[in-house]
Amino acid sequence: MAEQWLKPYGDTLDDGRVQLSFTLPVALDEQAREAARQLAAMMGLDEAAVVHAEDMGQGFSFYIVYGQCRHRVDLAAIKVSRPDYARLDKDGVDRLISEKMGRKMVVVGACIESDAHTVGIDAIMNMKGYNGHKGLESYHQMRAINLGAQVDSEDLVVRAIEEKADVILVSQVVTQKNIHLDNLTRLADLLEAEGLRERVILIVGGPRISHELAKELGYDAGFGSKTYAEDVASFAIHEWIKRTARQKGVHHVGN
Amino acid sequence: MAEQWLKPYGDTLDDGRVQLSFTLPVALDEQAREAARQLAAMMGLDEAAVVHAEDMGQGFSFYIVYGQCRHRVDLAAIKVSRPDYARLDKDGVDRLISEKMGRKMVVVGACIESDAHTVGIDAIMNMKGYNGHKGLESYHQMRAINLGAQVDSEDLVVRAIEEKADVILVSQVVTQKNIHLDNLTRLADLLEAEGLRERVILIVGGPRISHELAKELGYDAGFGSKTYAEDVASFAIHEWIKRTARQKGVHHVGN
Amino acid sequence: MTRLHLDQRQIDRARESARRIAGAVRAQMEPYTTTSVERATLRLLGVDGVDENGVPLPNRLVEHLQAEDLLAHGAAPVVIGAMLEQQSTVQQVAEAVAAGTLRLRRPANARLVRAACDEEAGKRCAQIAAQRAAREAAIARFGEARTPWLYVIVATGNIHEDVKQARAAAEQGADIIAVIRSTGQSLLDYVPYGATTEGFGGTYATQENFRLMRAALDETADRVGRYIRLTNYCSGLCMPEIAAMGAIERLDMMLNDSMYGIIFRDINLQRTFIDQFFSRMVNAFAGIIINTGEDNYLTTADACEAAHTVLASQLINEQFACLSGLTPEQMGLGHAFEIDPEMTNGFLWEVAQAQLVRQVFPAASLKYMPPTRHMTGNIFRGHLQDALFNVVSALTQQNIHLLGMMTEAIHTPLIQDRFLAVQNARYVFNTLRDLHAEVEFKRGGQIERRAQAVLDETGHLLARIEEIGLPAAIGQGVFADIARRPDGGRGLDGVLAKADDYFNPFPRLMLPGGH
Amino acid sequence: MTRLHLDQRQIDRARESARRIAGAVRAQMEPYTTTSVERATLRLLGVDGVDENGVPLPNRLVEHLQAEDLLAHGAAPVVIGAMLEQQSTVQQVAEAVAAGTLRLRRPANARLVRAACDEEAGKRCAQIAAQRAAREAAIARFGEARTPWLYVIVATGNIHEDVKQARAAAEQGADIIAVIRSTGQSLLDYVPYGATTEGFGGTYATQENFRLMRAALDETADRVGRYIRLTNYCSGLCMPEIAAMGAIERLDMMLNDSMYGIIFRDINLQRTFIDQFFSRMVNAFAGIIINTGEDNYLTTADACEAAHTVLASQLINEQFACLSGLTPEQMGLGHAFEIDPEMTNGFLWEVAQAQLVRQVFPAASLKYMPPTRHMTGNIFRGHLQDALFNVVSALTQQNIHLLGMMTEAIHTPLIQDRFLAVQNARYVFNTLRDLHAEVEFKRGGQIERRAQAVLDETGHLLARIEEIGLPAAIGQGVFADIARRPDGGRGLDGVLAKADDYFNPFPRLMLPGGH
Ligand code: B12
Ligand code: B12
Ligand SMILES: Cc1ncc(COP(=O)(O)O)c(C=O)c1O
Ligand SMILES: Cc1ncc(COP(=O)(O)O)c(C=O)c1O
Repeated sequence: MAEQWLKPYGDTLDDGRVQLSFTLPVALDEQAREAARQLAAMMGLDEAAVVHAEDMGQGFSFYIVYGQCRHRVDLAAIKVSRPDYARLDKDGVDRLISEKMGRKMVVVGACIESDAHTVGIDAIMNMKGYNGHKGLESYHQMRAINLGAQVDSEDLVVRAIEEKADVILVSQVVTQKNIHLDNLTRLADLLEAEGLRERVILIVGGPRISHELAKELGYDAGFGSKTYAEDVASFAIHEWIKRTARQKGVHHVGN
Repeated sequence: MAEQWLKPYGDTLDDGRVQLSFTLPVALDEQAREAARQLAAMMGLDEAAVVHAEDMGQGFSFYIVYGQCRHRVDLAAIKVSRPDYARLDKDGVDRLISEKMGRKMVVVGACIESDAHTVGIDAIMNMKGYNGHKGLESYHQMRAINLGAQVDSEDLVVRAIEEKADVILVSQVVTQKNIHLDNLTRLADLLEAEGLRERVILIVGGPRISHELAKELGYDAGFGSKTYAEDVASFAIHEWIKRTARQKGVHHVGN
Repeated sequence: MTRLHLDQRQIDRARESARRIAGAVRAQMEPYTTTSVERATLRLLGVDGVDENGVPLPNRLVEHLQAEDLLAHGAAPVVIGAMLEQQSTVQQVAEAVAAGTLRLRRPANARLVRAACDEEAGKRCAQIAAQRAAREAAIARFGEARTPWLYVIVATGNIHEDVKQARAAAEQGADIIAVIRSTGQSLLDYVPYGATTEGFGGTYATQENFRLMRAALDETADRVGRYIRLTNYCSGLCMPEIAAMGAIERLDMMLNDSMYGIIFRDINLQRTFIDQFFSRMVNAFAGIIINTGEDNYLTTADACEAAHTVLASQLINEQFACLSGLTPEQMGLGHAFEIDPEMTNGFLWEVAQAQLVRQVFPAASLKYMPPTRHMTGNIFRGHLQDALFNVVSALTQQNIHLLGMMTEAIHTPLIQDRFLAVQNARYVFNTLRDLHAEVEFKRGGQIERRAQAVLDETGHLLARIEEIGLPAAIGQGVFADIARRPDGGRGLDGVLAKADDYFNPFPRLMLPGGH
Repeated sequence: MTRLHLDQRQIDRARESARRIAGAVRAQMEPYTTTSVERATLRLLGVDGVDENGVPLPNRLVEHLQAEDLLAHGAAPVVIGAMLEQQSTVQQVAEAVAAGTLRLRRPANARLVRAACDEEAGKRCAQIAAQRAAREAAIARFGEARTPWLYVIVATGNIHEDVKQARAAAEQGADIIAVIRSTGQSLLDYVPYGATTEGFGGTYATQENFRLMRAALDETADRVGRYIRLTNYCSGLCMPEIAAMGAIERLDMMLNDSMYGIIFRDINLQRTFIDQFFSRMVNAFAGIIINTGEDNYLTTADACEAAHTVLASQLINEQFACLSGLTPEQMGLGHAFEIDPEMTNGFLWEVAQAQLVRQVFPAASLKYMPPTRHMTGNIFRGHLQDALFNVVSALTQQNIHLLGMMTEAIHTPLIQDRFLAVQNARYVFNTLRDLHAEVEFKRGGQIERRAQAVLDETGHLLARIEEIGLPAAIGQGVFADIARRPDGGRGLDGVLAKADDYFNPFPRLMLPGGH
């Protein structure tokens, strides 16, 4: 594929203009101002200019910098990993489920551990849905169970076993100090321990969640902002079909 | 001097948090978004997160990124060059001039070439001054001649000769496409050619002018934003004293 | 003052409904106490510290009393009884019980013990009264800040970083510092102990953290010449204990809602109603301004459709506050600027709501909350949403103004986010300082009609709630579209019926009427 | 509409003074023409192109006429005379003169030549009228955009980059695109030629650049379904020629002030007054909306102290505009939001001024300019200053709204600066769309009193100017604190007295009354 090198654009192609702001833990003076400029230079900004510098009190100072970024990326060389599935609408999903599974797909969801941000998971699961996109509860071929806020991973796992869940949906919104990583790893390990990991489709979502991150954490998919129920549903059923196919394959070899 | 390493500060020492925004000359899609993230990474930002991405139409897209800057600077190692002089007030300057020069100091100023931004030079030279700091015209020991806007370098030089100027003040505000560098170099060369350079104290100012830049361009001093008449005046008389001392020195040796 | 033409009789009727609604709940809950109320009582009496496993002594004591079937009589008389017998302090009694060297039992001479309770409690109340007086003296010395007061949060998770950032914010112009609590503390049935440096999305509320921040702010106040108010969260399973801690450490404000825990933390309804009464009584006595949480409704419900639920809830919160002895000035009734920025004329509806609330509660210290749910990663637009929020606050003369952060959708505030937020508010408040006195709303205009419509709906809603009772209404999810059952949620196990001889010295000492 | 109570008689008196002030100047200048007026006349007649040294043919021709002492008779008759003799076109005459193969002289048959002038000029006027009709048709097709119209500038220095950015801005919601001129073009006594890619602080105004941008915007208009107006600078030493070019290439607006050149570019006073009359006549005929430059006063004078000079100047500009046949709708009278953001209640004074101007010129297409001089490197605060500017514009119903850029103090706009500025204005205008109809200003309040005070001062100032005459007043530096002498400044050498038989076909064809 032909290379396509990209640089930031201000008012002329490849001028590399970028805006930057940050705080330095030192009171404002000429030295500090120059330090800010040098930091910008280290970041690869030519003609870095500190256009605003202000003391914040208590030995802090704030800087706004404009400069011309030296770096460039080749757009053609960029690969983004995203959950692969054909996006179906509600009816499409329902049809595919009844056709391939011949039963309702069971989905258990929760906002785990200390996280109480249910609006996101509710947007995906509840009847009402989000921005006019109905939630999973409204899918005829799904049994969607939303456990809500601050659910301990243990309770989620227990419930998933009880309900014979095909899919587990987890929401993580609070990411401060990377608490979401601990929570998500904890849940994955629990499922491993219960020998459930292979049997369920494990999906995580949240405004700071990327598919890439989800994969790293051993999840089957990750969904970020602006996700709708049909995205999750479409992925889930496609993933289920793939797996059963694979398992069948294994089976044959087995015989 | 003890090292003093600095990193940007978000909410914890050395967390390196910075905010970044820029435009890419490509329509918004997953690839472009990832390109933005990678650019931030190249700039040395760990955990770079594209928190906002928006299409701008016409094949442009806008990005806001937060990340943790890996770079750091040693504050103790930073030297800033600034015009060296003891800042006197109006009367102090007047006293020093009459004492050392025994005559009025002649100052000719202008906003040269295509630049019509006189507010800056007026703030320095005109009676009224700026922010309650009276301008050079109000100094009893100075003859301040402000030629105003868009003065050709030639005319400025001619006038400087006529008036036997001790000091030339130049203002440059428009810096687009670095036009100010051309203008300032041109003036310096003219003065060289006229054999005037050594005889006058050459000072430039403007919001984007630094002392460092001025030195590079062969000027005696450069002044940026928030300069007042007394800064320029103080520098001018100190510089004059230094020079005459030097010349006397030379003289002696000569005999 | 800019005024809308509203029907005062309609407002009075709504308030009357709310009074009866709150009264009914109060009557229902009167026969009960809770483990947290009893722990708070012990803290007020001076019990503090943790055992070798880090379990707070108030918890150890109350567990012991439960085990011994004594709690229904009230923790105070039993413990004070033991104190008299042992000739020791309440703290020594607590330590002995924790060490397992002392087993409590019903005190012999009830009358004598009650007198001792009153005396002990009286001493503690005097200390709290002294803190209150100290606050008033400081404010008198510096002069009260001009409203709207700038309220900022710190939430680094580390009390020492919090202190730095709070100091800087105060220097920049903040009037109020709120230390956001760590995610999930509200569900802990005990209060963590000591200075803490590890929290998520916030910093643990501990008495030591309160003390550290209080000292830092008093010190800063002297430098900046303004009294800096300190705020924390008097909510969750330990609501009454936090109130006790705050009263002792001279906090100035507490987020302290009568229903927030039920709705947003799925804490049991009875537990919450009992706890909120006691905690508010303590706050009232300590001169603390409470903040209610109606703003939260709009994070799950739509700000336009649910506008009347906010006003209805404020009226209910007001009446619960009266029952606990809070004065109007101590009522930081909450509301928020949460209408979709894409909505045409959304700004008009925000003005209508803010002005309506202002006129319905003329003496209250209204707390106005910034846009949150419609904030996005676009910090530049976010900074503008916050600016218009600031405009409405100044125009409608709100009192407690929580600063919006342009990074609301991204992370808890970085120091520069807060810095720029303070600049935003100071610029707006200064450049249109007297605007509120300059503009009038068109009679019968869209703004006035909107306000009247919301008031109508509020009246109807309260009438309905009065009919079925508040618990049933909450069961129907009238607030925040979230439904809770009276016997559901966390902490019901901490609710117990009082015995006939139940005794607690504090209501008599703290409530205006003495009960 | 939100209204202030003002004394209409006071307004009428001020307007009368302005009418007499402008009339007097007009009478003084009537006997003169200028090299630029004559060059514009030639351009209108079809002369275009440059010689081998890149000197525009209109300049070559006029220089020739000056050398031959013929210019005082008017360029039109002499050149048209030659055209008849040579049986050629005006362009061919120009080329022959430039090549040195033709020497012009006084035409023999004056009557015949004048008839030919009228005929030639008539044809050209028909073309301009057709452009005007095309504009009106397009606007009728798309429907007129809601005011305030979003006006953005592009200033890359390279017309091709300008086109890209203009397209993007239009897609984002801009209604008007202004191509800022390169620094210093206003002092060139000729108009550069062809497409240009090198400018400083702006892009050269050339007919080819006009054409390229016009085509791009017409094309974009079809995609976005809005007619996009194009603006340039009809000012400086070539004011009349730029008017001619703009009329031919269907520009929609022109910055075209009666005094800006004198005050801010030190262009000779007589030269400017003569040129502005002719150029405005052309703009009027072409249906172009002019923009005046009172905003500039506030870049050197203080916005509070000099408020009345802005209104006085607007009234004078209005009267000069009338003399050139411009209708009120074509008068984009300029003013600006330039009060120090640190000033307490500054916002109130901005509202007072904007509303005052709105009421004094109810039918004008007011042009409201954003904060510039008090913008700093703090882009976050700058974005807020622009937001409050947007609020005032919507509240006082301005028409042409020049978008403020948060990077005003730093650089000419980057594409993202403009993008965020458009978002800022669209957000504000949409969320408080009907606010202007909802609020009223307190009678006798601070805002009203401020407006009345400014109106008073304006009346006194105009009375004084009328007494001493406008030139003398400018000599005293009443506007922008800048003083200019009548015989000072650049371009006086281009002013010459008309001969008795001076003839120019255009005034008769373009002025409503025919003169
Ligand atoms: C509403 C809200 C609240 C409400 C929550 C009410 C509720 N029932 O959910 C209340 C007021 C209770 C609250 C409290 C707190 N909050 Co809060 N809150 C927000 C707010 C304003 C909006 C979040 C929201 O509802 N977004 C709308 C939904 C629809 O978007 P979404 O969550 O991204 O979901 C979409 C996608 O992510 C995806 N998705 C999400 N989950 C899932 C799951 C699956 C399986 C899939 C497929 C997809 C998916 O699909 C959804 C639809 O497209 C944000 C700020 C903001 N503007 O984002 C802060 C914010 C999230 N809160 C924050 C914090 C810190 C808190 C507190 C911890 C603060 C404190 N100490 O008090 C508390 C404690 C709560 C707790 N224990 O977790 C921070 C988090 C910072 C961080 N990154 O760590 C934020 C960013 C605010 C801030 N800047 O400080 N909060
Ligand atoms: C006022 C103004 C104008 C006025 C100027 C009126 C006048 N008589 O000066 C008018 C409206 C005429 C104007 C026109 C233009 N302007 Co202008 N203008 C500004 C504005 C808003 C303020 C400048 C100002 O007065 N600052 C106040 C003074 C006091 O500050 P200062 O200049 O920095 O001076 C201080 C120090 O720098 C120092 N100093 C300055 N000079 C000197 C000299 C000496 C010897 C010393 C010791 C110190 C010193 O001391 C001063 C006091 O502390 C700025 C934007 C901004 N907010 O900065 C744009 C700005 C400077 N203009 C700009 C442009 C591009 C133009 C135009 C070229 C645009 C166009 N194409 O039409 C035109 C053409 C003018 C020309 N030919 O040069 C750009 C420059 C971009 C760049 N960096 O290249 C700016 C930044 C706006 C923008 N973002 O586009 N402008
Ligand atoms: C009234 C009230 N209490 C408490 C909180 C804090 O939540 P938590 O109790 O989980 O700390 C909030 C959240 O903003 C609130 O509004
Ligand atoms: C009325 C008017 N004309 C012209 C200009 C542009 O200046 P110049 O004539 O130097 O291009 C301005 C500057 O904003 C203006 O306001």
